[in-house]
Amino acid sequence: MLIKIKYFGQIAEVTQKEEEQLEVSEGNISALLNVLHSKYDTLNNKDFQIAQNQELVSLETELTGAEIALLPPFAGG
Amino acid sequence: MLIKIKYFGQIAEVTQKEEEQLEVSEGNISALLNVLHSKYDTLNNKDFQIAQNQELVSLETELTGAEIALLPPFAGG
Amino acid sequence: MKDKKPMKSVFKEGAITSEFIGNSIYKHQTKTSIGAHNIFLGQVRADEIDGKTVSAIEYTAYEDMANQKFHEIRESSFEKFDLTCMHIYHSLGTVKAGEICLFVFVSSPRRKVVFEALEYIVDAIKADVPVFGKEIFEDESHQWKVNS
Amino acid sequence: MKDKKPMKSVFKEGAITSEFIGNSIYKHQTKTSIGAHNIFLGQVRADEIDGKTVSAIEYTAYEDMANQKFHEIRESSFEKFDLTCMHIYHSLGTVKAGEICLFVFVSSPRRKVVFEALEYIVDAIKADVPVFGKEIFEDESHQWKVNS
Repeated sequence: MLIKIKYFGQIAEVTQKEEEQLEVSEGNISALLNVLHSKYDTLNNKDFQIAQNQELVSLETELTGAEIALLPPFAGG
Repeated sequence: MLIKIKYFGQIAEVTQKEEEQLEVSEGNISALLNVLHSKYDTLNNKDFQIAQNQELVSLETELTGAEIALLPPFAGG
Repeated sequence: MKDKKPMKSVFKEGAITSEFIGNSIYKHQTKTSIGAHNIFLGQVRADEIDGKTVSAIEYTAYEDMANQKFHEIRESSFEKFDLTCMHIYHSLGTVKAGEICLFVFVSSPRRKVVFEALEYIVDAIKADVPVFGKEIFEDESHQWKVNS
Repeated sequence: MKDKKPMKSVFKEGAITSEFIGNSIYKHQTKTSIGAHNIFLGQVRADEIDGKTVSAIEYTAYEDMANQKFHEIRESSFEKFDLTCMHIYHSLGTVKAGEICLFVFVSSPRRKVVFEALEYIVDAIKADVPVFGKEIFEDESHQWKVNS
């Protein structure tokens, strides 16, 4: 399926882009992360959480096709 | 000794004045209060604390000749 | 950076305006070690009591003792909390319903500190400072306010 | 009296000015059931890190999710606390050292409520809202801010 992925803060510095569309097989977040780690090799040094459809999810969560976001540590306020 | 006494808020409504000088014998706050109660007969319905030299004192505190104030409940803020 | 002047009066005649508060915030923008401000504002409520509505509070104070108490609160706050600045203003005279009668402003590098300090200061003001409030009703009768 | 609009954006481009804050206070003076306001302001600190000084923070956010989180914080605050009003504004883009990047404003008839509510809200914003801060040093290098 085609998934829209958004990158923020220092993660966007690693990916050199703020978003992209990726064609991935069905599976869970962990599987998607494997794809991203092989695409961006400095990503594994970085601390981030993952949101799917604007909710934080775990590695075991199944991909739904909704928007994914890689969120570095929050710094609001 | 001659003591300056200040009245505030609803106490000043009872005494009809904001301050006065009274000649009183040596003694404690309680003795002074007896004088005031006989002078202002509605004073005993009222809730107040007493300050001597700007510090709250108890009935047993000795009069020093410093300024006395009758302070109704605080309502700051 | 500590803004710790001795014994200035905190009393202001009449209501404390939003312009005054805004300007006070503005003045702190040169203090770049501050990361968090916390502001408490006391506003006069149009309470309804036995069918009558409060239209204003008339504040009086035992001013010398009150300024002494404010000073003690200030000293103990700087001792207890890592504050960069602290300001207190309280109205005297008439403050109408909806207007502001108390403005307490604390600033610190960190946010935890300002929350603790502000509540401590406001509670101390309510408990320890000899300020008196005459609640004036719309029919010009009155009653005396008591802090709860 | 409850001022509970759904899902308005809390983001503002650039710093939040003291005039804006003063004006926001002014607008609450018609709400005469309010007795206590509590305001939190986050200000950008000129922190010194390894000999370099922060001159500004550049804020970005995952805006849709952030507005959703702000909305949830708003809903749960009105559920937990007896608030009359609540307003949150957060900067996006560049905010210089000394300028204000976060403005949280709660109002209630009673003071205890505003202290509890404000700390709850500010803590929730820091923990749950996807906002990112790039600390820009005077030499134009940068590092990424992390809330502690």
